[in-house]
Amino acid sequence: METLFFYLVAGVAIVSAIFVIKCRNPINSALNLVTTFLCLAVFYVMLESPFMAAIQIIVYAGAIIVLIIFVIMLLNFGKTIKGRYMHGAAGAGLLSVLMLLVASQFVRFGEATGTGGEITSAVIDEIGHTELIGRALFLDFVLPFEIAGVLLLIAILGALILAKQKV
Amino acid sequence: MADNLLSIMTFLPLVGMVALLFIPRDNEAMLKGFALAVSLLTFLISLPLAFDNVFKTSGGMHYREFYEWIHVGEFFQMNYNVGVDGISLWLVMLTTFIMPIAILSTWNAVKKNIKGFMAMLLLLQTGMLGAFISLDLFLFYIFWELMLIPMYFLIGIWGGSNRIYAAVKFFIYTAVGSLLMLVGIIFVYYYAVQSGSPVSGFGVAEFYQLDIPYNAQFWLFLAFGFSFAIKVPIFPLHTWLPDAHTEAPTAGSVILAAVLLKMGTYGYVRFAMPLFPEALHTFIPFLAFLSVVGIIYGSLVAMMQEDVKKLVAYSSVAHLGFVMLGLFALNMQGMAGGMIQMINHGISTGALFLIVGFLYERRHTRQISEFGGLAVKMPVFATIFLIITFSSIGLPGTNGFVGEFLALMGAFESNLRWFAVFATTGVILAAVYMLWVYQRIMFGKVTNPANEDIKDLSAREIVIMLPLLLFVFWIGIYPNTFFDKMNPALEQLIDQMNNQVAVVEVVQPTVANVLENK
Amino acid sequence: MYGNLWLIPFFPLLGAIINGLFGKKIKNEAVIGGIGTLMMVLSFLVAVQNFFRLLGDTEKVHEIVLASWITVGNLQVNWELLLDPLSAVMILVVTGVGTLIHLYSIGYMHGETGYYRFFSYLNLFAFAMLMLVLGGNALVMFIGWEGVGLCSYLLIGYYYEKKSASDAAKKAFVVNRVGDFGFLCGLFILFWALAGNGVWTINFVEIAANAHLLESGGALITIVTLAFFLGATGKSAQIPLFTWLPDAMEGPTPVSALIHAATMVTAGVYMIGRMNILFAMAPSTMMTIAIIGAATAFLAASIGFAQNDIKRVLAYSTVSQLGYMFLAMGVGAFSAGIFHLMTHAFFKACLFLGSGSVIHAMHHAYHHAHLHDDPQDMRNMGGLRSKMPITYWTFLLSTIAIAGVPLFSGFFSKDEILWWSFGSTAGHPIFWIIAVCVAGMTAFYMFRLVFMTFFGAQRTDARAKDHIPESPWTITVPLMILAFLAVVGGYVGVPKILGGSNHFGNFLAPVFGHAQELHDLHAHGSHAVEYTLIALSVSIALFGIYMAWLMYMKNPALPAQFTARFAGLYRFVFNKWYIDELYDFLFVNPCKRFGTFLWRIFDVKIVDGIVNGSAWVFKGLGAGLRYTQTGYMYNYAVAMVVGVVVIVGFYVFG
Amino acid sequence: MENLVQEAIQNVNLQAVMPSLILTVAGMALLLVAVFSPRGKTIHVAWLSIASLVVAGIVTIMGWNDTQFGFAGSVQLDNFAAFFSMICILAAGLTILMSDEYLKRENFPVGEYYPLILFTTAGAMWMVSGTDLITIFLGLEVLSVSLYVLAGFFRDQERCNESGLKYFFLGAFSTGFLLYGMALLYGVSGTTKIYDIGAYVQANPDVTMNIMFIAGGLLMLTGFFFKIAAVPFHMWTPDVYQGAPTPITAFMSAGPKAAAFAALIRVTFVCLEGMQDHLTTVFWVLAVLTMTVGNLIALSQKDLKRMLAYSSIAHAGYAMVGLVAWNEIGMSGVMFYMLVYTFMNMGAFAILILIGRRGEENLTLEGVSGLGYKQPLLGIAFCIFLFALMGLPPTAGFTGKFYIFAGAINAGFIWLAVLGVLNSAVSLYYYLRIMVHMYFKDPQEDFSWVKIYPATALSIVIAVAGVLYLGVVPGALMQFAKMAGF
Amino acid sequence: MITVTHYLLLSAILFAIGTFGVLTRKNAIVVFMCIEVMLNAVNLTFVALSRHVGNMDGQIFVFFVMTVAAAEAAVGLALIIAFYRNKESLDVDDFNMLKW
Repeated sequence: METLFFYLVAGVAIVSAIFVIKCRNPINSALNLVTTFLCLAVFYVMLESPFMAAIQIIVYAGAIIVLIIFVIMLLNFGKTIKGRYMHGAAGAGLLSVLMLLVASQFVRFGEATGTGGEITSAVIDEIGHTELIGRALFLDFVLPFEIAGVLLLIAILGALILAKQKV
Repeated sequence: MADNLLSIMTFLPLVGMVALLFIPRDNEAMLKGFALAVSLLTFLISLPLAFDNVFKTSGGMHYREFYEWIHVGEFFQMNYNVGVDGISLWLVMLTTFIMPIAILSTWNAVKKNIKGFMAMLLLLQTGMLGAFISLDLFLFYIFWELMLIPMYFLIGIWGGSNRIYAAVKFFIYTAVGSLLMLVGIIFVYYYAVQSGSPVSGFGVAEFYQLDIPYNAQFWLFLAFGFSFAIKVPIFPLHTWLPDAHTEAPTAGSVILAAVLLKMGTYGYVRFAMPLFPEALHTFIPFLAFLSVVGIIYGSLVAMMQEDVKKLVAYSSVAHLGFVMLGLFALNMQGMAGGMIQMINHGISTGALFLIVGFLYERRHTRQISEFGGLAVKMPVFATIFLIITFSSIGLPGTNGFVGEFLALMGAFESNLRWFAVFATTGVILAAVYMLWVYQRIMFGKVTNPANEDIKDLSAREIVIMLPLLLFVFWIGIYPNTFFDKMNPALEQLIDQMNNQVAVVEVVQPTVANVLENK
Repeated sequence: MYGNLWLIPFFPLLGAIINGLFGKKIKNEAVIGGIGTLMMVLSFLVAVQNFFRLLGDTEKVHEIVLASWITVGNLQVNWELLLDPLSAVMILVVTGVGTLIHLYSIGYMHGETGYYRFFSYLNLFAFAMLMLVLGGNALVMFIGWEGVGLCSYLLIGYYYEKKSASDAAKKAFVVNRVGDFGFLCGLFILFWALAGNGVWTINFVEIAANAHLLESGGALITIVTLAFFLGATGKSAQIPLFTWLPDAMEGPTPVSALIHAATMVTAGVYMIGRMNILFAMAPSTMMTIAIIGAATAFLAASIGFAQNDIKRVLAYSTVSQLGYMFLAMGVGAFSAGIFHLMTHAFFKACLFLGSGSVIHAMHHAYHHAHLHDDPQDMRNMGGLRSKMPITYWTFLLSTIAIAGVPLFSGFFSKDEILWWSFGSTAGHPIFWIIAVCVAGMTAFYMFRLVFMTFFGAQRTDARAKDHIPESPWTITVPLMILAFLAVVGGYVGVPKILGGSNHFGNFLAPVFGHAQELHDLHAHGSHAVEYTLIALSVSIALFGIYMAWLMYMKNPALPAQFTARFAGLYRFVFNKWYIDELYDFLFVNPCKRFGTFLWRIFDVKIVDGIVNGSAWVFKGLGAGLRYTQTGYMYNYAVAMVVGVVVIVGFYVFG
Repeated sequence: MENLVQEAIQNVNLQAVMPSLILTVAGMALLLVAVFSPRGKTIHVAWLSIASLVVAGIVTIMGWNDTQFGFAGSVQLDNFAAFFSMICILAAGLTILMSDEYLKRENFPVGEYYPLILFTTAGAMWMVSGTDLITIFLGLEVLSVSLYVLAGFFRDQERCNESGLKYFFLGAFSTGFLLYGMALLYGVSGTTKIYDIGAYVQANPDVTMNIMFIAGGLLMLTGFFFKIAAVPFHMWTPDVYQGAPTPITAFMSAGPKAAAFAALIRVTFVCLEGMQDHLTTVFWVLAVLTMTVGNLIALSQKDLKRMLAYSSIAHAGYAMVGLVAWNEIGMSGVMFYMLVYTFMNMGAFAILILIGRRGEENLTLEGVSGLGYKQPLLGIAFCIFLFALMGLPPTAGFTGKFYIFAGAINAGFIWLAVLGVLNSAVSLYYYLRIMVHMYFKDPQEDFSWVKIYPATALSIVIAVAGVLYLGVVPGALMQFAKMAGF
Repeated sequence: MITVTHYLLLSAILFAIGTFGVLTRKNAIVVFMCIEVMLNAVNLTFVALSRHVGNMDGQIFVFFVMTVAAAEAAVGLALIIAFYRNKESLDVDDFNMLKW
């Protein structure tokens, strides 16, 4: 049952990802992208990480895609989709397949040995995923958290400077 | 003063150069005068060396100076470690002696940017002196490379029509060699360190004591020898020389011929040969062969030149062939001959370049065909030219003879006998090309109208040539002045090269691993 | 005791320096010439003094060390002079003849531009020559050896505005250099060989003392001596290096007399004499020397037949006479060789000076008549006997002397050589035969010269013929003195068989005796044989004279018919056997072509081509790689992915 | 709940992030200053940011030799970090010095520019001091994002947009690989703290056989290779360097590159030590490729900025030689070289700023013909930098190269060293060509537009001083580099 | 039973697809989206591994990756806009002024 579900969602994710590339129109690509994101959110849920699923939807589907679509609209995409919209598909495809081969190789024959952490499903059920995240975030990863803040500041600043119409 | 005379002598030109930069560039007389004064002062400072009899008694290093310079824990250490012995002594003297002459020779030759020109000359002098007195390989390398920079500009800015090509070629060609040598230098150092031998920085004195296994020596000698061979230059690495010489301004050519080429031969004597004696014995036949080829080849090519300066340039290839042959004889006669021949070449060929310079200043051409019959117009010039010509041919009584004679005699004594026989034919060829060019330039009737009102040498020019003539005869008639101080050092060197018998290295330092599978 | 020996070379050197530096200022010819001659006179006096001192001395070999020169390791070379009978004779000849020729030059060179230059060079030459003969070791000798070469270069090229002159000068020096190559090689090998036996020296006396260390007749000593002999051939114009001497006649006549007849060209002979011990040890070398000598004598004489230039005839006769001397050396008749060297110096100098006087006169005449005929061509002369009697008589006497007419100096010296070449242990009758033929030829062409110049109808241009003067005293006095010597000079060495007691030979015995008895080199044979030989040689000489008289006095048409008959042979001889052309073809041109090839093709194209080529390759690579940088972002991405795939894949699958 | 707060507070150790903290705070403050300062008046912002840099520098130096851990092991301010921080501060300082007049000339004087540089520097510091993959990653991103902005700073200049975009896309793309690698490493070791990863590898060595570990390490390194512009991850460099504002180009070539090297060294020597055999080979090949490609392509360049871009690729190659050595000398060599490179390369770019016209169309070889005569001092300075870049004594370039090659040779990589020196021989040609045009050709134009901006001139003077000082008496700083190794 | 390997494979596939898109698409915005796909693939890896490993670090990492993604989105799109203003184009082929 779960297996079936996994394959189903995985299929959807992959197909929509392919369509991101396939679609001539950026809007459609964006919508397909949303689908992919949602599938991933589903997987996060399956991986007992509801908080991740949540921010996946909020940040990606909610923020980034919206931003993208805004931009597309802003730059009235109409004239940007004439003519060929892809190039070197053959070579790039071959390359990607090769990479996939390499990846599958180390995924299949390498093993993730770092197991044995104390956060088991039981622990998650007991404490709750969000709190665990919170603890980790504020106990161990305070500094990255702060840095992330700076990063966002820079992003805003950059967007401001670059996209401002006139100085 | 006396205890750091060498440093004062070496860095005075550098200081002078810096001071020179503050002289307004339009005040040409002052610029020239100042540069000349600095070089003369340097010469005066260096004079005590020549008169110091300590060199007659001991062949070791004197006027030592030793300061710690770069010490990075166990990583590496370099020291400011200088001194002179009977070998470097005369080359130092040659340098300080040639420099004022070179500066004086450019009095009217150089028109544009005299300030830069003089500055470059002074910088060059510091580089040359430093290279001769360095006893620390790292220090030596610094000065060695330092010489490239001013020479590059001298050729490139004040050179002839094809100067850019010549300058870049000179720079890169010589740099390639020295960079390989750098690898060799570092290798030797870590070899010494890792094999637990005592070292003081990159001091050669300690490196002499190393027992480097043969295969390592082989590659090291290759690295060092290649770099020096380019500088000498040994056939077939000589092609940068004609270009550089032809394009360089007179002073540049003079210094290039008189001193810079000696860097290569000196490098062999001081570093390549005593550091890697076993490999040396492998390479000697090869190098001797190349030297002999250089002698004959250089002479034949020189014979057919149409440009006087190119001719002189190729003749230096031949002359330095004698030097190398003498050195590789590895006996007193040969090495002393080689050493004295270095000085001779400095004087004779330097003088020849000056002479070409005189002609060029008057006629702005170096084509032999442009001249002819000058002997009538300029008798003094003719006389001086003749004397220099014969000193370059190696006429007994002039300096050239002593050097060639001893070098060849040494070669005959050593097992290079057959090379020496062929080298001796160079004696004939030298006469052929020198006399031929002399005939074409000086003899005959004045055919080219441009030579009709050509002027004889001015007082300045004669003053330039006189000291050179003095030494032409001095070395020719009483060379013992120089041998007295040279011999102890040479004896020590030869002993030390012979004492280094092959010792099987027990612990193989990691640096040498790479050579194992060679 | 011989402390003032150094003065002998010193005076000429002084003269050379004075004239060289200040001659230009002095201007006054009398002063310049005076200084030059005076210096020679002084050194002659010193030479005479030392000579007699040596005569009276029991100890015959004296070395005087002036200063150290080169001290390197075991090699110790000094500035040292060596006075022994041999060098004593030589210094007498050199200074004596030299003085006369200096005196002669004062008049002869009158009015030449660079008068001071001439005397300076001439003095310098004297200095070098004296160093050569007095040199106590091979190196000092070599200084003189090359020094005379230098001076001959300078003096031949004295009229350097003439292409032919400067060419001749260059040729002379270069050919000499070829010889020097031999000399040096010999010296080096000798030094090495002795050093191998623990003797580090190039001092003549020590060499002589230690020569026994080397295997007599061995390959080594043969090579050494052959090398030295090569040097000798260069200096003394023997086959194969004789071609420079005739060209050397471009120089002023006194030069030809001093350098190319009396002194320098005999240096080779002297050198062999100096090293006689070594040569005596190498019989095969001796044989070679004898053969070369004989061959040269014959070759040169034959060429002498056909020359019309008065000086060239003399030049070839010189070569031929030198051949004689070498023949003498080769058969071990060292003292005879030196003896002939001396007598030859007298009469040949006289002949040259005489010809000079003639040329001088002719030149004067032509100059006076504003003609540009060749003053040296005998075909323009004739009948000068009446015009210039002194010249004529002196010339005649010397000619008789060289022709080997009995009771004249040439007779004694030449005859001794002939006798040795026949009877010496190292000799062979064939040598004698050749030598005798040469004697006849010599007599023939010398008298041909005399007849064409002084006798017969005056062929000089009518406008000029009345202006041919006798030369001034500075010219005639030396002529007379030399003529006198040419006549009596032989009496110092009258052989026993002719009732003399060969003083000359005995005097030189300390030098040569040792080697001669060591390797028993002596002429043997009965008096009868000797007498017959003398008779034969004399008669042949007279026959030669007769032929000359026949062809050039009795019916001057003969030569024309003769040349017409043997046109080919004549041309061959006239063109000096095409030796020069041969050398050009064999050595000179190939060298030039090879040099050009090395430069234009090998050096520029190949050696430098590789250098520039490598630079070009790198640039090319750069220019190519540059286009990987397409500017298209996704290409860059591709590159990255490829990098990742390769790097990771390599280890993941590896 | 309380104890959690206590724990959280205990974890905090501001000492460990003081320099970057200073810069960040200063940056934010200066943003406000910039906002409230009139248009075009940015000079005071520049000086204030320099001041903050100086303070940060002082703090860093004061922290020398006393290592600070903090934030539960996600950051560690040790000598190593301090040394590289100083390099970044230096680079930032020089950049700011040479920026102000430049911005005015290019007619885009925007005050936010300086805070961005400060943030970049702070990011670089987090990168060099981070001991947690997350910190390193975030530092890297701070660095990159602000550099994207700076590279595309002149929004109305096409080449700026282009360089910004290329940098952005390729940067983000490489980030993907970097993250993938980190993910794998995390999966293999179960932690993101690099010292724990190192410990884990120590504990069970067989992990080095685990291809997931190997792949993870390599993928992560490719991310850093991208930043240091190692072939084949170098291709963004020429375009971005050419298009970006020159001071930013200078900065990119020095500060971020140094930071990337620092992070590279740290992760390599801390958690990937087990992969030495593999990595040595990888570094070997990449070093040779990088040197060679960089030098060869530079040979055929006419545009000076682009030429220097390629040369910076080549120099990255030299620096990698130090990594191949895999010993202390090599590591310290890299540090020293980065310092040296900061001086010489930024100096060279500063010169380009001065001799450039508005829009910098003239920065070609022909553009500098005869410069040496019209602007003697600039000429001399430029020559010094070029000789340094060639690696000729008595300049710092030589001592730096020496240090690195010494490391390689000490470890027995003779042939690598030989290839290295041969490469620098090749590189001579294009550096010489610049001088050929400056001195051996006659002036085409009078360079009347060249004004010696005081601040930029100051930066040049500093650079010259540094190059000569490190060239003649490098002992002291070599010693520091030695102490900074771990 | 779904193991971590499944997730890793899935993310590998997504990663490859993303790469393919970056390499092939001309439209700058779509290229950007493809990069997002890649990042998401990595995120999936992180979460899967973090569950497999049994600690939170991985998910924290994802958290930050999302932040970064957001930041990059802002800056990147701003750059695209600026470029578009100058060149009236979103085609990656059109930014190759700088080459060779």
